[in-house]
This record gives sequence, structure tokens and C-alpha cells, in this order.
Amino acid sequence: MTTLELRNIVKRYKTNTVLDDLSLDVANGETLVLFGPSGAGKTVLLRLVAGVIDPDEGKILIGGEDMTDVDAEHRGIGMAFQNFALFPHMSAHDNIASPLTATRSSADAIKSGVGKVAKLLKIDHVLSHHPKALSNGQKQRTALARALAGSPPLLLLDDPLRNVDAKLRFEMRLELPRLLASQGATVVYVTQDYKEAMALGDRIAVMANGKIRQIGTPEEIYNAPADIGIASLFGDPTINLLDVTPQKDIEGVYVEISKVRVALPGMPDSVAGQSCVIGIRPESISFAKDTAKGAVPIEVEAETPLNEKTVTLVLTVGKREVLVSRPAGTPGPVSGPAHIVIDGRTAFLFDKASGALIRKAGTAQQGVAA
Amino acid sequence: MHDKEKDLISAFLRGSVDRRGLLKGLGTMGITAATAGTLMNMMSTNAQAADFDWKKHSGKSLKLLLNKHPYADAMIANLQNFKDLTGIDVKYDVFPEDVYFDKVTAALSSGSTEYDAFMTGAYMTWTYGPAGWITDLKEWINDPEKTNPNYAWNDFLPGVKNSCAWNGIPGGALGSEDAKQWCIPWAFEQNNITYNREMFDKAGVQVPGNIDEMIATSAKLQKDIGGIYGIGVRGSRSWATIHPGFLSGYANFNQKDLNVSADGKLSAAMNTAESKAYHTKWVQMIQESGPKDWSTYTWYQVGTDLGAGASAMIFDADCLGYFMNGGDNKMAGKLSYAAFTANPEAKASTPNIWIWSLAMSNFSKDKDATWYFLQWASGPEHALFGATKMDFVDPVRQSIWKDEMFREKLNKKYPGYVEMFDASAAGASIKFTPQPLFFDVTTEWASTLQKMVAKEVPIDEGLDQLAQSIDRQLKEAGLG
Amino acid sequence: MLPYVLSLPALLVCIGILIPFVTAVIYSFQRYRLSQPWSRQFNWGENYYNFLFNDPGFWNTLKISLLYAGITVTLELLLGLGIALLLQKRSRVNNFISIMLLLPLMIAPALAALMWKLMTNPGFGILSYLANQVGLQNFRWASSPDTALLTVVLVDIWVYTPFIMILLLAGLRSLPTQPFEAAALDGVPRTFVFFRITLPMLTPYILTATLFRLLDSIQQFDIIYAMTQGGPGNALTVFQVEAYLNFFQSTNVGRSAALMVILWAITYLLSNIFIKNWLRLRERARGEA
Amino acid sequence: METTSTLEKSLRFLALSLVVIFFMFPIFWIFLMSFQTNETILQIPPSIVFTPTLSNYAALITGKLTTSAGTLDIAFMRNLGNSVFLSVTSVALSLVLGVPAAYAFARHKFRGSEDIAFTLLSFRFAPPLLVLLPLTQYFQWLGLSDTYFGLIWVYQLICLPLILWIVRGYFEDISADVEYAYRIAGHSWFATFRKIALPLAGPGIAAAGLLAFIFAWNNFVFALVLASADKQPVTVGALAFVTSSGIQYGQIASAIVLSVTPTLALALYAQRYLVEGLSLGAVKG
Repeated sequence: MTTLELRNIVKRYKTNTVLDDLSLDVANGETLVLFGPSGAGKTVLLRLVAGVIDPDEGKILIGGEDMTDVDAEHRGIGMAFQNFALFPHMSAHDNIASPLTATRSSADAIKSGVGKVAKLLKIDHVLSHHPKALSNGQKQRTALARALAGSPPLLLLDDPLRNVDAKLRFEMRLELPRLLASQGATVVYVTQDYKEAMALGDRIAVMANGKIRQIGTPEEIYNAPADIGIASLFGDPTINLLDVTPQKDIEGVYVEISKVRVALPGMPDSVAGQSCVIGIRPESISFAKDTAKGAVPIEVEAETPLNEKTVTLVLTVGKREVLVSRPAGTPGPVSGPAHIVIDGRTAFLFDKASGALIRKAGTAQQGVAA
Repeated sequence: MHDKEKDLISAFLRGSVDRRGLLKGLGTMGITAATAGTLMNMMSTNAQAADFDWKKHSGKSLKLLLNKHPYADAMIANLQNFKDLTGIDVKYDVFPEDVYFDKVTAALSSGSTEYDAFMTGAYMTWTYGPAGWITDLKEWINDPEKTNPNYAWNDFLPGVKNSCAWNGIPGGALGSEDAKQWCIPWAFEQNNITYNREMFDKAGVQVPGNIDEMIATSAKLQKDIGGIYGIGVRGSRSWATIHPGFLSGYANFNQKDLNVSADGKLSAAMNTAESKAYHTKWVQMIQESGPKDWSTYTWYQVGTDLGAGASAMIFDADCLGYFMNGGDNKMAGKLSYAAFTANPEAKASTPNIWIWSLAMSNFSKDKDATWYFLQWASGPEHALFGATKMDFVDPVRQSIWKDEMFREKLNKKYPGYVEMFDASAAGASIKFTPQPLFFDVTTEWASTLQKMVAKEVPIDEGLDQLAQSIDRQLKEAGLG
Repeated sequence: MLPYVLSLPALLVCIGILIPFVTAVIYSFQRYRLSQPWSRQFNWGENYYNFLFNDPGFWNTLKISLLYAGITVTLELLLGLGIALLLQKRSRVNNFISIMLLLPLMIAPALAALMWKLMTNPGFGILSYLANQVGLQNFRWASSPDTALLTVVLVDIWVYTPFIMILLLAGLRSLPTQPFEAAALDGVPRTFVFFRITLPMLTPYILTATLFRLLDSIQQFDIIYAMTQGGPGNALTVFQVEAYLNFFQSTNVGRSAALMVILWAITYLLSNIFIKNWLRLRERARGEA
Repeated sequence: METTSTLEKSLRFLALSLVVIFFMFPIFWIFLMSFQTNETILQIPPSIVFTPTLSNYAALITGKLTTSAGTLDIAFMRNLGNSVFLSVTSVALSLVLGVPAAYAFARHKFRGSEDIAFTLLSFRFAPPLLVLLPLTQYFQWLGLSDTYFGLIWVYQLICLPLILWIVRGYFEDISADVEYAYRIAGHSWFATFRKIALPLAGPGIAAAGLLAFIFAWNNFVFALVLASADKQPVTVGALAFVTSSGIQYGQIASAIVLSVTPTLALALYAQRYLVEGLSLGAVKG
């Protein structure tokens, strides 16, 4: 276990700034997920920490020690790559053993070390195979085993589940937290899959364009996305975003959707008249009778079952598309006109121009909006 | 060695017994000619040692640059005698003829001190001399301290000797008073006819007496024999095409390559009416009876074809014909030789010659010792050894040509060779004008001939263009 | 630091060669004939000036050199690609044939040319004999101005096509199989597959092979000199033949050096274009991967 | 792949046969000539019927050549030995120098790396003749003329760029992550180069080495100009059969056969690398 601190890291490729004055702290034993779209700079950040590329500016501290100019092999790091990066000319055993051979461990120590981690990852029966002869899942496990074999205090996992099939990914997503916990290492985990991020991360750092947009626990990020971009990255199906202009009356701030009033309790009065985007999670919308309070008339367009949910695409009167989600098995309209009710309490308002979240009055500043 | 034999050979070397007598005498003692040769060499070494301090440079070491050639082989075979005689150690590098002169140019132009002496042709000294790469040997030849009394410089054929001497002035006459002796002739080649006796008999033709007869005879041979061509001459895009038969015939019409004006300026001379007439005939001859792929022909193809019976005669180096009459050549023993006079009005043939010679590198670390080697290698004893025991044709010393054993050897196996030599030796010399652009002029000349034979350009026009281009280059080089 | 350390030894070795190169460039600006050492002097690029305005031979040399390189490289590329496609399938026989096809490359070009000269001799030559049998009675091979270029090109093709073949064969065999399987499943016509999938993927290989061939071909000497010495007439006086004759025979160092500096400039230009494209293509291929 | 029709199969077979005939016939003919004397080689018309003789090989191996002008000593076997020595050492040195440099260019895009790489290549297209005259002079001063060391140095002109540029392609094709993974596992830069990069680029290095070997083997102008007779390669040695008294085709043919044998053996041995090995890269993007 160790800590990781990044101080004002800048990395440029030619004129392109990939990491822009980025700072980050990872606590002892914490699993931090770096989440963001491709090109956000996650992988570059990970490689900077690993020491295979050097930052243009800034410092990298591991366990409080400045490691910026220390070579990769002396940083005490384990890393698993998205493409596995197995050594094609070595057997799985030798692949996994590579961190142990580096420390000149005895042959017995190597053998038992490899055996232990291989057993943990259930690949002890394919240790003599070369990567070519391994299935994708076995490759992925070998890569993980290699990263774990040296019991590194800091573990960097670069989207290790990206290149495996859905079933395997599902299995691993369940298995990984236990595995990581058993290692007791500090982990930085990169992914593009929000569910993975939610499932694995003690905290999630959301990256875009070389900056961290928001950092916080999974709940904080889900419930208070710092901007429209983050809001739409988390959640499946994705959040509904509609252009609105909030109004204000004595009951408080509200917006009108299809001429129906949707109250937004807790919103500051100042937003009235401002161009905004409202974000409504599909699960915050439910079908209702036309008589229900705040019922919005819609036309049901299509319905898709999605695992444990059923997602319905509906059109408002103004032909705006809205997704509605309900637990699978609950009844709902299949086609034709119907009505929905929107829960304004869980809706977000974003400033249209900047995309930033408009916070409810009195709520504490949560996380960091960089 | 028995004393009797010793006495006999000593007597021969003193000149009191002639060669025939020597051979007879040795024969009655049961000694074969081969042994006789060895004996004679040992004796002559002794004789040389008697009147001259051959050991003066004992313990020194020399290195030679040699062409892969029978002459070099003959010298190497006899080299132990030199080492014994002088106590000088001699090393040598032999390079294939195809690349030999490239090697020489590379070695000399870099000022390499590696080689003390090397084989060369006289034409090449027109570059090497002015470039300062080789030494004028006159000073050594004329110094009795350094040259043994038996060397007999005057024994060299004058035409050949003079062809190796030039005053270094572009256009200057070869062998003039102020000429420098750039190299010592070793053996030379006259360009004459070698022909296939069988084919000539079969076609019922005589050896041609002039260029017109040569055209007619070649054509008749080609027609009557079938499957062969009439006459072999070189045709590659190189100076080598110009200097053998072609220039020999050309000179016979008193034509020159370049004119030298009174103020020493050079200009092209190959576009005269006579020259054009000669070119016309030459080109006609190749078109009618030359090798089909003439334009790629150099010495070895000309020779190979004659030896393999693919051609009826050649107008080329006599020694090429000489070599084709032996070995595993199909036509070995069927070849004869004749001098050729291209001009019906000329009295005798005027062969241009190629001279294999020895030159001393200016970068030699010990020129006196090198001269010891040169005078030995070009001396009368080695010349006789080479001529009688090895294939040193054509020897450059008059005394060798008077040698009975040598003449007999030639007459037995090479019918007409001695007569051919006697008929043309007087007129044999280098017919080119010595000047530094020798290779530019001859290469372009050969290229023009190729165009004429391929009918790409008419003779008149081609020669005018050639003259014009050469004049331009001469001017550019500050010679014209 | 490290990369400099790694490439430095290689660089130093080559810089040793750069010094004579610079010396030669200086020569090219001199009036410099070894046989007239007294007239040696700096001449303000007169050698180059003469090429441009005084010397019809130079333009011929330029034309022939480019023509020769263009023809040989194009034909060798097409032929080499064709053979590589024929041998693409992995099998013992194909592997063996591809190695045996390298044989012409292993014979020194100068010696190979000597053998071709014999084989095309009108009397003893097997090729002339065979040509005769098929009715080419008067085919004169390298000795006629009409066919000299063709013949020398033929020998060049014989010697160097294997070089291109082996590079392209390796390239073809390393292409990923999926696109081809997919195309085959979809029933895409094979000419379309070839031009739209195979060729574009093979392009980096083609560029490298072509570059090395082009550089060698425009500098061809051995084959041409051994076959025809630049003749007949001036049919094959390419740069290297001219420069060689100027240097070793005429010992006109200035002109020889100037000729080769121009040759060097041409090759520099050509390879620059090629390498720019090569890098671009590599990058693009990397981006797609 | 789709099934091929009989017609296509026969067309392919025909095309391949033509290719093999075109490229192999001259080789076959040279091979036959190597067992003949000039007498049977120089027949009109040429004939395939002859009594084979081993005299050419005997002459080459014993060093005694009989011509119409007597017996010549030849140093063919020595030339052959020189060729082997020069080519092997030059390629070895090129590999030692070129492979790390190729790795540097492939892995580290440092300032000016492309320019340096291009400069190194440009030596390949400097006409050898251009540098030869000054080189002979400098070698003279440096005492490098007529040394194997000097020759091997100059041979780098042939071998180094070829190796550099082909091997570079292979290194670039190795995923950088594989090497990173090894370093992160705790291995030094050099261990990574040795244990990961070198083995993975091995086939490419072998193939580039073989091509460089062939080009070094075929060169002769450098040794000719810069060294004395005892250091000449087989390419110069074989020209000795173009003698002033005629050309010995039989011996040239057998010299070719002998001189090709080591290279062919090497190529057959490295066959897997040559036709498969290049497949990892050479030029791959």
C-alpha cells in the first residue's frame, strides 16, 4: 500500500496538450477509477505514473517520494495493459514470473509466487502455454496475474476488461473488487465503462480533454454530475437532456414541458429566465394516467427491453425524444398516446452556455469541478 | 653440375659458342632443352654477378603490382634468380586484367607507397607521367654505377623503346631528344593478321594484301565456309577498339588521330577525305563480315572466336593469335600469321603497337633498389628465358629475335610468325599522338564507329561530329 | 540521452565516410584532371555549367539513367508482385521456390553479365540459339542500339526481381487474414479485393522495395558496363558508366565528381519523396490499427 | 478463401513454370558450363550433350589453372575465404552498430531522429565511386589502406543502411506496451532490449542480415581499390579467368557455382525467417 500524488502534470505531444496542469491524490489502499472517453488522457496519465513516459512539467510522488525522474523499473508498480501486452515468446508462466525474476528471487520463490497468483486467477492449468495458445480470457487473466505477481504497492490497470467478451467482463467485474481487496494495493483503474467505474471505484475521477472534470464517490458523480458531459456519461440509458427556460412563481422554480409544469424544488430563484438544459434520468420518469398531477402527454414510439429494465422511447408534443425506464416486468403502454410524470426533485439543471451544473440552493459543494 | 656442362654454357654466355652449338653440345651430353634452360639461367645469373655489384641493395624489399598475364607469370617463375642474385626480397600483387588498370590508377592517384614498380601500357604513361606518378628512368639507364654493363639499352627495338618515351608536352613526338623514359618495354604486340589455314584452303583464298582485298576475302570466307564470320576485330565502346587493327590500317594510309600545329595546339584530324574513305571501308567490312555482336567485342571475344573456329581470321594483336594456336582451343595448330598492309600504295605494314612495360612508381621508397629489379626484369637474360621457356611474345630485344632457338620454336608451331614480325617490325610503333585526353578521344571514336556500323549516322557526318566534339574537349582542357 | 548513445556509433562510422564525400563535392567545383595537375584550380562550378550548356552527352546521360531506372523498377515491381502473389500460399514447395529464385541475386552482377554475354553470343550462345529457333534470326541483343537497352534491362530484371519478390512475398504473407475472409464471405470480386484491400495494405512494403531498387538502379554500373561499356554508340552511357570512364580512364576527376554529385542529388530527392510517403503511410497504418 | 477452378489452377501453374524457367534456366546453364571445358562450351550451335569434367573445380580448388598460355596460379580459394570473412564480419559489425541505432529510431522519437535516420540512409545512395578517390587518400594517411579493418569499415556503406532501415521497421512493429510491461515488471532498459526487443525482431534482423550479406558479397570495387591482392574477394578473383590469352568460361561458371554456395546455404538455413520472418515487419506499417 502506498499513496500517489500528481502535482500539476503537463504533457504535450507536439502542439497538442494531452494533460493540462493535472493534479490528483490517491489515498493509501484506495481504488481510484479514471473514467472518461477515449482521448481524454487516461492512458497517458497511467503511463506517466508507470514511468514509461515523462511529463513535460509537474511532479509524481509515490508514497510521498518524488518519482518523477525515477525509471519505470524502480517505481515498484504493477501494471496490466488494455491489449494485455504479453510477451509472445514466453510461456504464461514466464510472463507471470517476470516481476519476480527482476528481483532475482530464488527459483522456488518464483515458482510458488507464480503458482499462488495463477491459482487465484484460475489459470494454473495453462501456465506452460504461450500466449498464442491462450484464449482471450486466459490472456487477460495472465496479464492481471503478471501485474499482481510482484505484490506491488501500486497497481495500474489500464482498461483490462476492454478486450474481453461481455460474459467474461461481467464475471470479472464481480471478481475484481475481491481480488483487489485481497492484494491490499493502492489501485488506479482506467475504464470507459461507467458500470465498471461505479462497481470498482472507491472514488471516480472523470477526465476529459486532459483535465479532471470531477472527482468523487460513484454516488456523488451519479447524483451530482458537474456538467452535462458527465451527466450523459453515467447512466444507462443515457440521461434525457431538454432545452428549457425555468420560470419562477410563488411555489418556486419550475419548467414547462409540453406546457405542463414540472416543479424543480430547491433551485435558486436566479435561474428564472436563464437558458438552461434540464437533465432527467430515465428512471425519474414514469408512465401515469392523464389525470395524474403533472402528467405530460406523449406518443410512445418504441420499446426496448434492456436487461433488468425496459426502456421506452417517447415523443413529446413538441416532437422531443425522451427515454423512459422502468423495471422489467412492470406494465406500460406499448404504443399510441400516453402520459408521463417527471420527478423534478431528481432532475438536474445545467447552464446552457457553460454546461455547468446549477446547484440547488443550500447544498454543499460536492467533489471538485476542475 | 658437371664441369663440362658448365664450360659449355659459360662459353655460350661469353659468345664463343652460338646457341645451336650449345644445344647440340648439351644434347650430346644427354641434357634436355628444359634442363638446359635452367642451367643457363643459373649460369647467366653468375655471369651477371661477375661484373656488377648486384648485392648492393641486399636485404631490401620491393613490392610489385602485376597484371594477371603470361608475362607476369614468366617473371614470377624466374623471380628466385633475382632474389638469389641481389638478395632483395620481392613481393607482388597480381590483379585480373579486367580491373588491373583501375587498381593502378587508384593506387597511384592516392600516392600509395605500397608498390615500387608496376606493369603498364605505354598509353597509360601519358597520364601517369604528367600526373607525377612515375619516374623518368633515363637517369638510371644512363648511370653506369646503377646499370649493369650487360644491360644493353641499345638492344631494344628502337620503335618500341621510343614509343615509351615522351617529353610530356601534349602532341610532342615520341622518343624525341628531350623525351623522358616513362617505362621500359617488356614485350609488345603488333597488330597483324592471324588466320585459319584450313578455312583459307577450303575457300581457296590468299592472305589479303590490302584493305579492299581484306573486305573481299572476309566476305568470301564467310560465304564459302558457312556458320562462321569472315574477320574478327574489336568493337566495344573503348580505346581498345581503336588501337589494334583499326589504327594500324589507318596509319598505313598516313592518317593521324590529331594534328599538332606549329604553336603546339592540338586538333582532330579524323575528318579528312582519306580518313573518311578508310572508315567507310572498315565499317563496310564489319557490316558484311564482322562478328554479329561486334559492338560488344573486346580482345577475348576476338581471340575466343578464332580459337573456337567461329571466325576465319583476325586483324588484331599477333600474340592473341599466338595464344589461340595452343591450349585447349579447337583450332590449335591450325593458325598462321601474316603482316598486313592496308594501303595498296604502302610498301610495308605499319602496325600500331601495344607495349607491356615496367614503370617505377614515383612514390617508391627505394628507387635504386627498384631499378635493380627493373633492369633485371627487362635485361637480356630474363628476356631470353621468357622468350624461349615461356610465352614472352613479342620480345622487345633485337638479340632475342636473332636467337636461333627462339626462331625455331616459333617456326615450328607458329607458321609465318617470324616472317610477319620481320616484315612489320621496322614500321611498328605507337601511332597515336601522345596527349592527356587519349582515352576521351579513343572512347568517343569507338562510340562513333559503333554508330556508323549500326547505320545510325553516315560516315561523313559522324566523323565531322567526332572531330567537332574532340576539338571542343581539347579546347576545354586547354590543349586545342 | 539514450537514443543518441545508441545511434552514435552508427553515425560516427558513417561520418567517417562523410568526410571523403565532402572532399569529393569540393573536387566537383574544380578543374581537376590528374593528367594535368598544374591546371588544377577552383572553377566556380564550370563543370556544372558545362553540363547544362556545352555538353550534349550530359543530357543523354540524364535521359538514359532515368529511363533505365524507370523501366527496370516498373517492370521488376510488376513482375516481383506477380511472382509474390503466385507464391503467396504457404507451402514447402512455394518456400523452396522462393529461396531458389533468390539465386540470381546471389551472383555478382558483373559475373552474371559476363555469363549473359556468352549466352547471347550469336555463335555459342544458347539464348541466341533458342531465339533463332523461334524465328528471331537477327536478334542482336546487347550489340544493337535497338535492343541494347532491352537486353540490359532483361539482365537487370533477372538479377533484381528476386529482391522485390522476397520483400513483397514477406509483406503479403504478413497481411491480416480477416479482411480477406470477410470479403470472400461477402462474395466480393477478387479484382476488387486486390485493388482495394491487398494493394493498399501492401503499399508500405512496395515503397521500401521500390526505394532500395530505385536507388540502386539509377546507379547501375556493373551490368551495363560488363555488357556494353555504355555502347553501342551512346545508347547506355548512364551516370555511373560516364563517371567511371571519366575517373579511371580520362582521370578527369572534376567532371567525374560533378556527375556523381548530380546523381547523388537526384537520388537524394527521390528518396526524400519516398521516405516522406513511407512515414506518412506507416503512421496512417498505425492509426488504423 | 473461395475454391479455385481447375482453369485457374492450370494458369497459375503455367505462370509459375514460366517464372521458374526464366530465372532458373541461366542458373542451370551456368551449372552445366561449370562441368565443361571451353572446347565444349564454345560450340556452334551450343549443345547440351557433353562429357562432364571436374577439371574446372579441380583447378579452382588446387589453384592451378591450365590455359593456352601455360599454367597460371590462382588464388580462388583464398578469394573465397576473403569473401566469407569480409561479408561475415561486415554484416556482424553492421548488426552491432545498426540494430541499437534502429532501435533508437524506432522507439525514441528524439529531436532530429528522422534526419539522422535519413542521413544514414543517404550514405546508401552516395555513389561509391564518388567517395572512393578521397577515401583512398585518407586511408593512406590513416594507415588503413590494405587492412581488413579499413575494408570492413567501408563495407558499412553497403550493409549499415540496409540493416538500419529494415530492422527499424521490425522494431516499430513490436508493440511498445510489451516492452513497457517488461520494464514496469522491474527490468532495466538493457534487459528489456535483450530479452524482449531482440528476440521479437529476430527474424527481421536475420533477414536484413542476409540481404546485407548478399550485397556485401557481390561488391568488389572497395576491396579492389583499397586492398592488395591477398585481400580480394571472390568477385575480383573470378575475373582472373578473363585472361589475356582468352576467357575461361568453364572456370568462371564453376567459380560462380562455388561462390553462390555459401550464400545459398545461408538462405536455405534461414528460409523460415526470410519468407516468414520478414512477415513481422520489414516495412509493415
